[in-house]
Amino acid sequence: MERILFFIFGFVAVFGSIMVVSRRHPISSVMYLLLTLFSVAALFVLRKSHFIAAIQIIVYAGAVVVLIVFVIMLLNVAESKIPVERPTLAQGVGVVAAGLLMLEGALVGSRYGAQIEKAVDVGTVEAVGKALFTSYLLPFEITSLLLLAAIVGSIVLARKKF
Amino acid sequence: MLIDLLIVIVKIAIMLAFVLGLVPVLVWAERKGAAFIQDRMGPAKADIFGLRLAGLFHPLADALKLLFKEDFVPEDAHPLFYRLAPVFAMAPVLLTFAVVPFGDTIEIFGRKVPLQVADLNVGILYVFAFSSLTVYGIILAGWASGNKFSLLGGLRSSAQMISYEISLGLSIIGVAMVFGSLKLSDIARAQGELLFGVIPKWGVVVQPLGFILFLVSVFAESARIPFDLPEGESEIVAGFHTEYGSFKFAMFFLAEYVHVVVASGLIATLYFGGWQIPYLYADGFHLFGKVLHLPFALVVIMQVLAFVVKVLFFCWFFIWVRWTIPRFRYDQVMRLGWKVLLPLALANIFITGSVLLLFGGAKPL
Amino acid sequence: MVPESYYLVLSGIMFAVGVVGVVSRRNALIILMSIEIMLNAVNLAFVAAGSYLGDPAGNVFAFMVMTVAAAEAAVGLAIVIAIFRHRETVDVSELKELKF
Amino acid sequence: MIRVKKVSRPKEIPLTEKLYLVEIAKGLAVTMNHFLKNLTNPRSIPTIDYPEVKRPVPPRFRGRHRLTKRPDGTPKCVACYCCATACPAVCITIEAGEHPDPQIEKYPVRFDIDMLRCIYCGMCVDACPEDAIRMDTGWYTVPERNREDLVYTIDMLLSD
Repeated sequence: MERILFFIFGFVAVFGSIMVVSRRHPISSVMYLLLTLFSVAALFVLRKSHFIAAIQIIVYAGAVVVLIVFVIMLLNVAESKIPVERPTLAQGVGVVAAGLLMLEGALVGSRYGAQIEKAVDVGTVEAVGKALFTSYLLPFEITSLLLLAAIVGSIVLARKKF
Repeated sequence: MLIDLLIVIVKIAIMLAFVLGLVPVLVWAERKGAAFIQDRMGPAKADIFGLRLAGLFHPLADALKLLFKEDFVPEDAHPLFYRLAPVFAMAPVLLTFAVVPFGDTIEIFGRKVPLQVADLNVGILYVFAFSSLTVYGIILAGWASGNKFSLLGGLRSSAQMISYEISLGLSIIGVAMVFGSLKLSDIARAQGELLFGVIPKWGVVVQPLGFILFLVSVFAESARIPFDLPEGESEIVAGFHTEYGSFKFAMFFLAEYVHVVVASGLIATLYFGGWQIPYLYADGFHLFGKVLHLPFALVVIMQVLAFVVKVLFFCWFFIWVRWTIPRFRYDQVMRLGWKVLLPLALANIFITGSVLLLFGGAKPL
Repeated sequence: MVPESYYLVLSGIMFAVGVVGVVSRRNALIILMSIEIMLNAVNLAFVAAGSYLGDPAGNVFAFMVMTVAAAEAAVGLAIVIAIFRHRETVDVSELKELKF
Repeated sequence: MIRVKKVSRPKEIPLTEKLYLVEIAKGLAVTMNHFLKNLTNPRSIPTIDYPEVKRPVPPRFRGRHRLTKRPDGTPKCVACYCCATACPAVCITIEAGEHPDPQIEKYPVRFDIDMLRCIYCGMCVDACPEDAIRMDTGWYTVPERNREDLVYTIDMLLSD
């Protein structure tokens, strides 16, 4: 049962991400990105990481992707101004590199073989919260600095006058 | 196994029937209530065999009319996303109700059945996650219609919803801190306790500021007046659903009212004791040290009814506010969200944390 | 129970797809989305490994990665808006002032 | 000479109004008052249930036209065209015929009023030398499904 779900959501995630990088219009890409994010959230749930799954939807689907959609609509790039993709050498190299990366992933996967391990309940709100506020308190606080820098940076960048 | 599945399906069916069945009643209450507030008669003409029931058949007639209208796609619209948008508007709202408990755990055929579709470990976060998705319906409708007014409505709504989601989430944190859980069932159960032996420990009593913040944010999230900027009909025609007709429009309409029901259910659960009736416990009323014994079945029925009554009251509250307060201006909405609600929500968390640390017996890690 | 390695392979495939997007696309917005896909793939690996090892650190790091993703999206989109305001384009291959 | 009147703005909004919440509660109380008043006593609502109940019209109300009759039932109208001439909207069409009674010269074979053009000014009534046309029916023109039905013929005008 779990295996079937894994394959369904895994397939949807890969399909969605391929569609994201291959669509011409950004808004179609965004919708497929949403699909990918959802299937990844579902995969998190399969791994019993409910907290991260919920955060995935809140932060990614609820904020980041909305922001991207907002920018796409705000720019509202005319159909003729959407960049036309032409194959270049760099792209060829990129695709080959990606293929190699995929091969490596498969090799690593096959090295470990089909080890089946029971998932420990580490993904609940309590467990993640405890880890976040004890062992990882300093990194957690540092992320807040990162966010502050991002806020200031984006405001400065998007201001009308420099 | 099979019977468990059956119980779950029955619960989902009850929930859907309740939420969707309430919609026509709400539409009727909205029109009739508006009329009475404005010294008018309201709908009173539609009849079945001469039976009028004060216009209760009007929503039915409207639904039939919308069903039989022509289903069209405007020329400039994006055909797929135009059709997809109403679904995006509808689905997340309906899903949200799954975690709202409507009664205590009961025993049927020797099984413990919580009166709640899904008791999730991340309860409130689930609500929050799906309520943040409702924006896609509006934003997609606005973009896919190929109409500038629709686009403006979509942009407005996306900015508004991102802004108010923050204070919505932060105001819920106060409740989660007080009751020490994210599970809505735990929160509802904990509200049956008494403060100082007399006052019910409802969310509104322990989190008055949080309640007001939540209420305002929920109004903004469901895009009801005074926050109905996305559709502001006096400025941008009808906003995101300008180009929609027929059943696709009906789905947006339905989604709006389902949103009201869901928001009422959440307000009732988080701040007004959920299914709890003050002083009523599993064995009866406990009042002034005396116990009035009641059969368990009666208690459960009373509690479910109490939840329904609370939800109905808050649905009415949404209607009531709509016909009292005028719409905000766009800059006022933004200022309220960022400059008033957000600092207040942060202050609320800080105060709650301090009080819990000083008096609540919470220990620092 | 799904073996751990399946998750790693899936994560690798998604990451590779993201890399292809970043390298080959010219639309700045789609490049940003491809980066999000890569970050998601990493998150998947983190979470899977975390639950395999029974350590909440996997989840905690996925959480951190999401924070970084949010910050990156905000700043990246601000840059896209700033560029669009000056140049009326979202095509990254037209931005070659620094190239000689 | 234009006189400028200075309107002083309230210097300071009191805190209770700045908080909005009190004012919103007051507003809610107002609407609730109306709601409860109309719910408990629906008769106080001034709405008139139109097709079933009609508002009584004042005696000089200019409603739909009617043609008056002689004691024998024939129209009083002598087809003098005075009303058609006086009509600013040119909505009256009269076709005259010779009356069998030699005392009366003519009678209207056709007397149509185009209700889509009529502006209910009552000039036709003023112009009539025979008191043959009146607007005292107290009726509004009822809506119809096509334009032809709104051209009222002599039979309709005589019927009441």
